[in-house]
Amino acid sequence: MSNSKARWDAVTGHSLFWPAVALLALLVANTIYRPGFLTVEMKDGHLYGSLVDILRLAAPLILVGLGMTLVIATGGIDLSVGSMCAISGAIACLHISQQPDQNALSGVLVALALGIGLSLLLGAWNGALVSIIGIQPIIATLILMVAGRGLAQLITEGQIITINSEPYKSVGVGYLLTLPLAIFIAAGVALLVAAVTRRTALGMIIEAVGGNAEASRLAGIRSARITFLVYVISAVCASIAGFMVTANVSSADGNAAGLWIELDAILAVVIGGTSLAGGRFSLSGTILGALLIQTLTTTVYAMNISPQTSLLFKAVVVIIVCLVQAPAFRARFARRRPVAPAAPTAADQSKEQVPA
Amino acid sequence: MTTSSLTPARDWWRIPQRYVPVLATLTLLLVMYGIGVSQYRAFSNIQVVFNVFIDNGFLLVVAVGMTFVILTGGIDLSVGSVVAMTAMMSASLLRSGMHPAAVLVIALLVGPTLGLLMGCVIHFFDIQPFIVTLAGMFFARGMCTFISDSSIPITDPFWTTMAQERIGDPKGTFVSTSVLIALVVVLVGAFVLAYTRLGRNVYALGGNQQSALLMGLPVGRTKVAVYVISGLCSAIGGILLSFYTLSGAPLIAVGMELDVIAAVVIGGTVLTGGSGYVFGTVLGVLVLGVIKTLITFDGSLNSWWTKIVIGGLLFAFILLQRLIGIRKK
Amino acid sequence: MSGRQPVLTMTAISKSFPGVRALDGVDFRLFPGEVHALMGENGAGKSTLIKVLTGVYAHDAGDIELAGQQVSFTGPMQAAAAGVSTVYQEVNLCANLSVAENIFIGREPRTLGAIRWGEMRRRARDLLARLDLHIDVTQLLGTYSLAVQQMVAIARAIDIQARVLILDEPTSSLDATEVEQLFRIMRQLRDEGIAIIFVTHFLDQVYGIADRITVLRNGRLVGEYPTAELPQLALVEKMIGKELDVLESLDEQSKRDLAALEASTPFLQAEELGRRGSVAPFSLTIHAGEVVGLAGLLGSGRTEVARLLFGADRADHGRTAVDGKPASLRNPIAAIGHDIAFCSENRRTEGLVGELSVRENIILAMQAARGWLRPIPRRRQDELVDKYVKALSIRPADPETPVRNLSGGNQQKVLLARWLITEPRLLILDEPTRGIDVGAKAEIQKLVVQLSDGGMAVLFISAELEEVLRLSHKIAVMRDRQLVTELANDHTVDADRVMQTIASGTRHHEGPEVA
Amino acid sequence: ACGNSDTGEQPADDGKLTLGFSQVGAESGWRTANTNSIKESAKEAGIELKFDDAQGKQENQITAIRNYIQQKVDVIAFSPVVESGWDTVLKEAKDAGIPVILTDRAVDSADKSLYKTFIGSDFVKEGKLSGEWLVNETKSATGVVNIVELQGTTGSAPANDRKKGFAEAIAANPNLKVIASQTGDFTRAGGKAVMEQFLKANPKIDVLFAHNDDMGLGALEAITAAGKVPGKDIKIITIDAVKDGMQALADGKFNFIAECSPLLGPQLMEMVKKVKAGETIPQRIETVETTFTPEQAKAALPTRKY
Ligand SMILES: Nc1ncnc2c1ncn2[C@@H]1O[C@H](COP(=O)(O)OP(=O)(O)OP(=O)(O)O)[C@@H](O)[C@H]1O
Ligand SMILES: Nc1ncnc2c1ncn2[C@@H]1O[C@H](COP(=O)(O)OP(=O)(O)OP(=O)(O)O)[C@@H](O)[C@H]1O
Ligand SMILES: [Mg+2]
Ligand SMILES: [Mg+2]
Repeated sequence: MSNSKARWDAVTGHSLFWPAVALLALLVANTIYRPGFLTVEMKDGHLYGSLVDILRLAAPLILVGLGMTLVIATGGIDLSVGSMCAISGAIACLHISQQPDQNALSGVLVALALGIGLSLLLGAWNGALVSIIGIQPIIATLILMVAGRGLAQLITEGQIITINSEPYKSVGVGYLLTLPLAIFIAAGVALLVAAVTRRTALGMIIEAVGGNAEASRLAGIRSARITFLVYVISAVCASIAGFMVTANVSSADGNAAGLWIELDAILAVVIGGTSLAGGRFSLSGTILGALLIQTLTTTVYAMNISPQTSLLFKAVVVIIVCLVQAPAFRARFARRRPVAPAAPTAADQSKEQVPA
Repeated sequence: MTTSSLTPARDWWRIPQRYVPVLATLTLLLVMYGIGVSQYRAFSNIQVVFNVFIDNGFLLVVAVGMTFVILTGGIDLSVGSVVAMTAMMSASLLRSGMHPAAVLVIALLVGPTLGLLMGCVIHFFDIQPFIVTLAGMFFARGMCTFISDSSIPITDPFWTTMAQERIGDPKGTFVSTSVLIALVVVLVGAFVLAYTRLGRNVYALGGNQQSALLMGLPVGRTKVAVYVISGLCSAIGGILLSFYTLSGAPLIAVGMELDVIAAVVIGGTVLTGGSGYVFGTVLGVLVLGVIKTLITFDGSLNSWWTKIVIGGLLFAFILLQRLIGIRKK
Repeated sequence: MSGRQPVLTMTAISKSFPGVRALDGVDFRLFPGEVHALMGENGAGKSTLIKVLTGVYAHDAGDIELAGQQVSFTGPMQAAAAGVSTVYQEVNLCANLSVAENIFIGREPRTLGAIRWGEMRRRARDLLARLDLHIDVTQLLGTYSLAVQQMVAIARAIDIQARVLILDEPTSSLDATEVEQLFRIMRQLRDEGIAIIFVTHFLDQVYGIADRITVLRNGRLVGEYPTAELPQLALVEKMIGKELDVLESLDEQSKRDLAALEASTPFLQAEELGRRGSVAPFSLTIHAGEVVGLAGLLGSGRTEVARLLFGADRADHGRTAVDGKPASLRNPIAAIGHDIAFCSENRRTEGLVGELSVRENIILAMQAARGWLRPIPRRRQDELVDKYVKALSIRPADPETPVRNLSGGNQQKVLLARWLITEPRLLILDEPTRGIDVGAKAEIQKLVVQLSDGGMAVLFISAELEEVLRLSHKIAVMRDRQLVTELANDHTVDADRVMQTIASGTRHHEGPEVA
Repeated sequence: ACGNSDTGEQPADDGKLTLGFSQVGAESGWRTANTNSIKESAKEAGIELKFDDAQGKQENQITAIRNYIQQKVDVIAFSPVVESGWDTVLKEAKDAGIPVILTDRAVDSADKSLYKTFIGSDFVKEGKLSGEWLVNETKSATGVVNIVELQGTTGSAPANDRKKGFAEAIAANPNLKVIASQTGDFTRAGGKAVMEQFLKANPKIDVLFAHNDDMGLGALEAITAAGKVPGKDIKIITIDAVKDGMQALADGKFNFIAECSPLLGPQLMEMVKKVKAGETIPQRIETVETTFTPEQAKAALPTRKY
């Protein structure tokens, strides 16, 4: 009895439990509104349905979120990811649009390489501003957030570059084994990032730098290099996301591509349980967070919530998710129920933040 | 050998280290203004400076509130939306024929109330301010479109006088009432931070929250208070904006929170909290204003170059500020 | 005394943290006009008991009665209002505020709500003068050393009109003179009828000032004794729960032949190394297998010497050589590359990463040296960590607890373990025994001897002169940020002689501003 | 600081007309075409142009107008970000004796003397034209015609007006029913994402009305992916007539576009000169605009400028 309660506590105490519950709740709400929401059917050899859409549309957000997670873990933040998406998408589409044969794989590969190359450069720029010059991350990346949109529009000359390239398009809407290719790309990058951080010591070192930069320096960690690195990783993730976003509609819109994705990404990271103060990070949490946010957006469309109230709806869901996730909130709530007198009180919980 | 040579470095001109960022900003601002004057003849007109204040009065007010929040190590993303919501509400209440005094009172209450709610959630449930205020931002923006999805003009005579009153020589140099209100808010903000317990608690909280708690400071109250203050400043900012535009529009002040945060940080306040001054924030707002003015005076940039140049100027500014700061260290 | 009413009674206090029972039915009584020492090993629950009392933690069970009234504070603010003034373990002040403000924040002198800065500064200066500390109170607290910060914290606490004054290890970073100042004031306050709870690991201090002693062990009350009735040895036994032999055996420690050591090529040579504004150029050689002690008063610049040798601060003067070959120690990485390790005195801000687990904190330096691409295999991590958790008896022994949840002393051990696993050739220990209980302290001292016997060079900094004397082959004496002399630690040297060397020169308490 | 110091000279001395123009932003291809048209025609007309991009913010536009007043330009023109809130600054311009011309979007000032004229299109009319075409098209239809609507950015004037005009027009036929209406933010990605869900939620969609071409183009992809034939299974009506949209129309994927022409430049310059010369001009000048069916699109496409 008490054993099962302990297990229950362990499960509900897990940082991913409540976001997962929220995600399920949204899906259930959708299903109630429209029973067909969950159906996935076969169409032209692909799976087709809202769930697949959510996964496909969440892919760029997951990518950006992964990079953002690492940046946030070092105690930084990267506001420029949205512009980065736009830039890499724009340069790739520009290159493809100049090809005589837009369907040639070589041209597309060069385009992708161009986009990633440029993002490496821009990521290095961000990294240098933060780690070498020592500018506060939010301002350092704000520069590129503003100027980057300009850069993207400079590349597209303010127009929407429409392309007609099957290979490129497949990055956004292609299918592999009946599932959207974008999902595989996002999953691949996620696995790669997870491997690089968790199979090596990078993850721990990032957490150390984010947790206490001075202590890390005195332990012999090259914190500046690590900080630099995470901004580069973030930029690359954003650029891949940029390919997806532009491939999704086969056109590069320097203005709209990736607009406000930075806020969604940060939201995803935080919902996933990574603290904005830096330190411990959770990649799986971020992925879950991204799925939750995309589901929320899709829900607005699927339930046809009027545009006038959709933001209110979003605000309410976000706050509810954050509340149930917060241990302090649950503790307060738990105290209301007369059952477990032994459960620590809310005041108790919040006070435990103070170390010895 | 005297011990003085070994004491923590103090420069011969004796500027305490903590004022250096602000002074660096001030110097650079003056340099930037000088460049403007040397490049564009009309720039030297004093009205240009007044216009910077007129056009950024509401930004200034909101930035003062944000300074409080950032000093505690928090952040308030909801300000832009709260400004818009306040303007929207005032406009719609005025349209419905409510007395302007009543409208003012209501408008000034809503922002702080939202701030209070957000502050309580942040404090009691220990949720990160970024997220809570992001939700607040969605909420307030949602309220805007909920109130009306198109802009509402204000024709109320009180509002109109406040908007169009020119203080000074109406034909020559003048400022608007908003500028005066903004300056009052700045002074009050600076006073509260420097001379009241609340203000000092704000610094303590930003320095080290655990210590502040152990020192017996009212951590929770202070934390909630800064969001209320920020909400109040946003509300005042919203009213100033409604004076400024004589309307409420659902999409106004989008992205303003970033401008405000940038202004505060450029003014030398550290985002992790604990150090910074309202005066710095004023400078930060002026920097942004002068950049904007420089670009319109130039008038030859196309849309995307405008953004790139804004980014570039911001970069140059921050870089120089940083370099001066390091040298003086 | 028993005839009087206790000002504070805590009965059957229990407090659990996830996985740890920090307090288990502890009773505690405090009478007015007494200094009551709260003793126990690291992690015994002393700080927790204090935090329960002041409402930082809510207790799971038990009652607290203050002056006959049942109380349950929701936080230090309430506690202070009720007359309980506390200096918590580790300095808990705001580095970004001025010294004066740190003393008065929350109770600033005001007129019509506006703070009177001038008056506040004046009062702060006066107050610190009582502690014989003459510093510029307008400077930010963070620009001062830990010791000064500790004094400021004490000043803050004693200025509050309190019934109960709690001092949790206030003396751990103070030197003898400072401690004497503090004791003088404590006696004065006691005579005014204030009840004082005093936590320390220095037994001498306990016997120097405490009237009564309460001993905790593993979160449980062992007993409450009048100091006079509890001999030192009995106290130690009560604290650690077994008989103590290590302490004595150390004194037998043979002083090795210094001449032989000195004849070999030095491991590290520093010539005219210095840094403007922090320490005057000094020369120092350290040989393999040698323990060099750094003695000096608070603020004499010992920490600065250590930081320069480790590259934590960059020297702007002089040269360094390792194994006789010039080597630049411009940053920690370079120093670590030359097998130098540094345990900072400031473990919370410069040592540990609070959020990370004990295991991760221990392997951090080793991992950093290998680079992130070559992770230490998990099995090897566990072996290493287990070994040192056992060797240093780190408690709780679960390597996966976040280090921030450990008691102060155990955190120090984690930091030590971090550097020991890197098997350095020179280990710089800045106050390694600060905040460590008697048993563990002896263990660490033994360890230092072992390590140096094994050929490791050690630079040992401690505020406790006995410790320095006991362990070092050579003692470098610092005064006013200058290395004034080096003494070979032979039988001619004793505490008095070192003290004299330190003191032969006026003692300055210069703050950043010329007084 | 920003180079081009020559433009800093006080205008009006060289006898050349100076026009200060504040653009909304560069939020769409349409807007860029609009900007280009103004720049080119200013050059052709020999008018010196001071251009400012307000990046979608009314505050920036007001700042720009104030600065134009300081610089004593001859004429100020701008495309207001929102309709209301211009009285104060326009009054300042009037006091300084600088005439103001509005382009593309109107303002709702009660005092019409604050500006000389308005050049631009009528968003309500665009919506209406779209709706009227649909009413005409479905005259013979029996049974309900299900319409889905992709709105522009919530709260923006074009979105509000087009929605209004369309709703007014289709009220003529009770069979026409808007079953879902959602914002796609004027972007292709938005249009696509929303349309995907529309398609899943509503088994029978007959008509799509998108507030601009871009959303329509995005929706097109969603429709194709759902295995339906755009233009046939689902009729598509959009507004703007940018090149990609016209192409889709010519290809038969769209069925109808109401033009919203960005080429205001020549008209604007003409008015600037007239205003300066003191001629009286009409309070409202509508841009020459038309509507396109697939056939018309095919014919017009080769000569489209944008
Ligand atoms: N916030 C916390 N979360 C979890 N465990 C804690 C926390 N604070 C203290 N503990 C645990 O409670 C026990 C008692 O710690 P406490 O700090 O009271 O020891 P102490 O007697 O003060 O030791 P020291 O002499 O080292 O300061 C330790 O095992 C410690 O790990
Ligand atoms: N008594 C004091 N008066 C004024 N300033 C002091 C005093 N003690 C230390 N300081 C400050 O501390 C710094 C030097 O202290 P440092 O930590 O180097 O000394 P230390 O010998 O290592 O002392 P500790 O015993 O604290 O380790 C200087 O920056 C100085 O400003
Ligand atoms: Mg303790
Ligand atoms: Mg020291």
